[in-house]
Amino acid sequence: MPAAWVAALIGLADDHLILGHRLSEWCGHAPMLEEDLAMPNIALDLIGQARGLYTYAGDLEGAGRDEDALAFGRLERAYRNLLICELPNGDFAHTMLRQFYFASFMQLFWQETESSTDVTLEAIAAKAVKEAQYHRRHCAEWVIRLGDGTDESARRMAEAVTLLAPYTGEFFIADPEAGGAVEAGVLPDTKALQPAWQADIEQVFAAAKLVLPENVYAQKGGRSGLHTEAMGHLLAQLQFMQRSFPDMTW
Amino acid sequence: MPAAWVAALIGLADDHLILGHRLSEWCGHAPMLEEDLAMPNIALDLIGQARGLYTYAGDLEGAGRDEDALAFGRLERAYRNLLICELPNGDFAHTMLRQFYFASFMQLFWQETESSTDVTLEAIAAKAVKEAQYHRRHCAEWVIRLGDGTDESARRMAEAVTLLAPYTGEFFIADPEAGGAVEAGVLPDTKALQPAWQADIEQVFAAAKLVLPENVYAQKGGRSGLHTEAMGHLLAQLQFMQRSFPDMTW
Amino acid sequence: PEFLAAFQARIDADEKIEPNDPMPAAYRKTLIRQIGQHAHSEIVGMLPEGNWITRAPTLRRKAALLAKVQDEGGHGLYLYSAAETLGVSRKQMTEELVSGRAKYSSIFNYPTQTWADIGAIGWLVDGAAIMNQVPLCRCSYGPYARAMIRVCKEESFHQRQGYEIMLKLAEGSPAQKEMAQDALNRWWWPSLMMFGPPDGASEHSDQSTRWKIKRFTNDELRQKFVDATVPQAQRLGLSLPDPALAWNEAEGRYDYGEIDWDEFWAVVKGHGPLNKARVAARKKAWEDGAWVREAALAHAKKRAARQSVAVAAE
Amino acid sequence: PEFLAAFQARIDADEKIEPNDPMPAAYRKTLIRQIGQHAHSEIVGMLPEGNWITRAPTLRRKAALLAKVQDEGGHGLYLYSAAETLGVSRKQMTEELVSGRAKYSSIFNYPTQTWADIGAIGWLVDGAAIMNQVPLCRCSYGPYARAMIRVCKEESFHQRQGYEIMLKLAEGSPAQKEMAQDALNRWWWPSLMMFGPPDGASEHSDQSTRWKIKRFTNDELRQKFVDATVPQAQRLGLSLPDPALAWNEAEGRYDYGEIDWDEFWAVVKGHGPLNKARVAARKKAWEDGAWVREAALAHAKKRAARQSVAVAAE
Repeated sequence: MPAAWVAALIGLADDHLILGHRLSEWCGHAPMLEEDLAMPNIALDLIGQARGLYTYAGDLEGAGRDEDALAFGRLERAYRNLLICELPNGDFAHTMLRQFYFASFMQLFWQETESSTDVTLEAIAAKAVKEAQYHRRHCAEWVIRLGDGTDESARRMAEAVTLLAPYTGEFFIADPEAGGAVEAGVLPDTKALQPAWQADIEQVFAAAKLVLPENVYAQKGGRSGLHTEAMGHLLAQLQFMQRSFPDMTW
Repeated sequence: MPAAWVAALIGLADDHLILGHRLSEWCGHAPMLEEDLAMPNIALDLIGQARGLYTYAGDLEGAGRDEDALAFGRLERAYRNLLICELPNGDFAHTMLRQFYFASFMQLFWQETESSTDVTLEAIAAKAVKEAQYHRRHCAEWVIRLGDGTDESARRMAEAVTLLAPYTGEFFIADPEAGGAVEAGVLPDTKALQPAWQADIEQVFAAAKLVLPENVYAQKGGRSGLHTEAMGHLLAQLQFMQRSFPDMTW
Repeated sequence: PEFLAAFQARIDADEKIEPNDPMPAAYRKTLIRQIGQHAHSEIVGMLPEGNWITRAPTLRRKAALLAKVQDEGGHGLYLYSAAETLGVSRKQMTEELVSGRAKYSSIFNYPTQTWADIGAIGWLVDGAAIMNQVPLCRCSYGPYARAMIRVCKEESFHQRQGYEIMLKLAEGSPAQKEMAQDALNRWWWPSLMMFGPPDGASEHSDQSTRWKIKRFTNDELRQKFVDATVPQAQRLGLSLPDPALAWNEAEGRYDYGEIDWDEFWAVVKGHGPLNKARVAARKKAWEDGAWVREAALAHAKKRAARQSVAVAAE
Repeated sequence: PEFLAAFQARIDADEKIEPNDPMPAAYRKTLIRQIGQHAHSEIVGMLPEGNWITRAPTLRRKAALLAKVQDEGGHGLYLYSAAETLGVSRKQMTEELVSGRAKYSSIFNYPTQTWADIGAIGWLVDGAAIMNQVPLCRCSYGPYARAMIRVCKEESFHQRQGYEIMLKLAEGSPAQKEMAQDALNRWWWPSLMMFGPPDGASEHSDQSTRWKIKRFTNDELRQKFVDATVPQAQRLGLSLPDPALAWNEAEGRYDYGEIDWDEFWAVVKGHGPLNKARVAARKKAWEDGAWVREAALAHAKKRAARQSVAVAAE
């Protein structure tokens, strides 16, 4: 895999790190003990995936940056994650819907990547696809439960849909840094995943009695390092130790 | 003033920086526009006082640390502020009560310091005492308004009293780093300020129809750098730029 | 019609209209809308800069930023007061804002990502605001004109402060210079959009001009801003993100490239990066503060009642 | 009395008591209290370490910490289940915790101030917990004993992980070594307090010992812990904050200084640095999550109703 696509891998890794970080903020504060186990579990998978991707990106880049240099050592404008990953957690409905949107997308993404022409990515995908399937199922169940639960849970789920829908369009915008990687069969064409993703959302929303949002204006910018104001505060936490104690071993 | 008392000045400066920082978090989020002006105004005074104290401490220390090196360049365990200053803002009742407690104390503190044998501190006190008077009056009015307002505001004020009372005892514990400075007439004996402070609180609580807390167990540790868990998160924000871009001019 | 002519004659004679003066309903309505939007812009404008108060790099910068954001709140207060003289309450205006119905300057829907954004906002956004507001100091409506005089004085202080932040960055380390350039790249075009749609597409303008509420067209003001700002950028050693930018010797002004009006309209319609977040933040402050405002009112009533009892007993 | 004797005979014969076995009310009550406190300790124990998940210094450490805190939640779950076999519901126990009535291990009322605290907690707090818990693997109550076997296995993994964090710090830069020493200074005495009041002052012990719920006294366990931990500290090159600490050749154990029992009782009574914050955090999670639990229940009912309709229609 050519080093030209390193930035695309970093973007993918950033998605997983940043969303895993957000999810980990729930740890010890979940609505029930089972979710105090499930959410860190998902976060762990995401961080594991991020580690594999950063390490591979660092190797390809050949500039001596390891997973931690990439995860902790960049400025905000150099993080390339999709905006949906960095949004504050909101309530549990919001967190579960975001995770469902993302997992549904990643399940399709990793399925395609399982037949990548790049053997390392193929291997990462083979493990990640199973994890994404579990995440998708777990979160879809919550979307259904909350969408078709009480009046309050349905209202909160509907609010989450309104708030999050604008951030799903970015899944399907081709990463400019992945130019050529798609044609080379290394990374999937995310645009092509949209119909299957849409069908998955529709099916779950139908079971959840949720109304599909229409005429949504897609927010974008994450892949160009254009983040929301939440990102800087997240990074102040994430990078705290590495910034306060540079160049040490932990 | 001997350099031995530098740490005591730094502790005093930390009180003002950290409380000013907390107060500044309200900026743009106050319950009414008048308070969106008043709270930053108080925060500005506190940060101004911190600057004067840090600069003087740095001069006395003679190690080349300026106000910014002291404000931004230490690890959490080296910050010496009273715990009450770092507590999260809570609601408006909580913020106003904390500020009233602190301003009432500092008004007395600066009044005494106006006759310090140290001319620099005398000058700082002459300005600060007027500011503290204004802060005390502004916040006392809010304590009264909310304590004797609606049922909800009275309930919130009473909750704030319960939460904050344990943190007021630390005002009157002698700073071990100020040993000798009190005897030398440089800094006031905070223990001696307690009766006047208590009388002020009682008078305002009476007008606010608030019940004075009894048998309060005093929390302490700030002056030894033993902080609450809120402090690390505050510092991650406060120090973000200096940690991310060390040794630069802004 | 006679009244309208008389009113126009007063305007033409450069008389100031005052709150109790008779005025056409449309004049009142136009002013309420414009002053309200202006006030909302000051209030929403506290948020992007407020985002950096807790992370300012030095104590001096932290204090200056705090003071600046506070000034913006102050401007909001004068402007709401000016609008109140026209018969609309601050509460009504605030409710319009937090419901998402009221407009405010679209620029505040962009995020502040780095410290350099604080410099860029002061320099460019306050700079553009001054271009818009200086003519308003001579606006026909007295209270608005007087508020603007005070506001403009403070804004120009803010603009110098912003420029000075940029200057320090531009003179600083490569990382700082890059931060400054990046901020300029991101804020330049939105700043040009602050003057509103091109003259052909702008509503309200003609009548507002006759009433001396507006004294220059959007494009005229935009051109003044470009002409003033380009040399400032050059002094900073930063480049403007517009390949079409060039000095036009014949016209004695800078030519500049095509503005992305699609982006402009998208943000106006609520699709900017942070429109929802801005309104949500103001809504939260307003709703979370309701109990405080109610308590203040209840306390004032109790106190008044006690005083009247005390007076009656004398 | 006959029943009590028979019960004691079963205990003496090292038979395990199982949920449906007859048991004295006091035995049940003691176990409910102890298992409940133990479960609460696991749950509250997620908070101090959870405080560093978002700030862990490397991805490897972040993942390990996340996994550790998750394990603690898992322990809470087994333990609540074990308590439920005695007829008390998780909901009841949680309500006791969030109301502030239930006890949990006092050590979790101290703050985690630096990254080294994560190492110190793993090494010392989990180490002390293991000392307490290993004997519980042979506890007379079957479900508790079995839960403990699983818990102990994971705890000893956590303890090694904590020690390894300390080792890396102790081998690291001066700043890291200082951080490690400072954490040890702050956590040492509270760790010794984890074994509870000195034997003279401890309630419940005698009966618990007869029932084989407790197999060693507080002071015996504390001594074991000191003896195991002092050499570990030496290997780290760190010093223990106790000038009285010395090897007692005659007794073959370490003598240690006087524990500050005033501090111990103050924290037990709710005056530790973070008692109120810990209970408030759990209360907030519980109350904020109420709508989720209600929705899950409502959905399950709807689904069951739909299924029975479907079945009826067949």
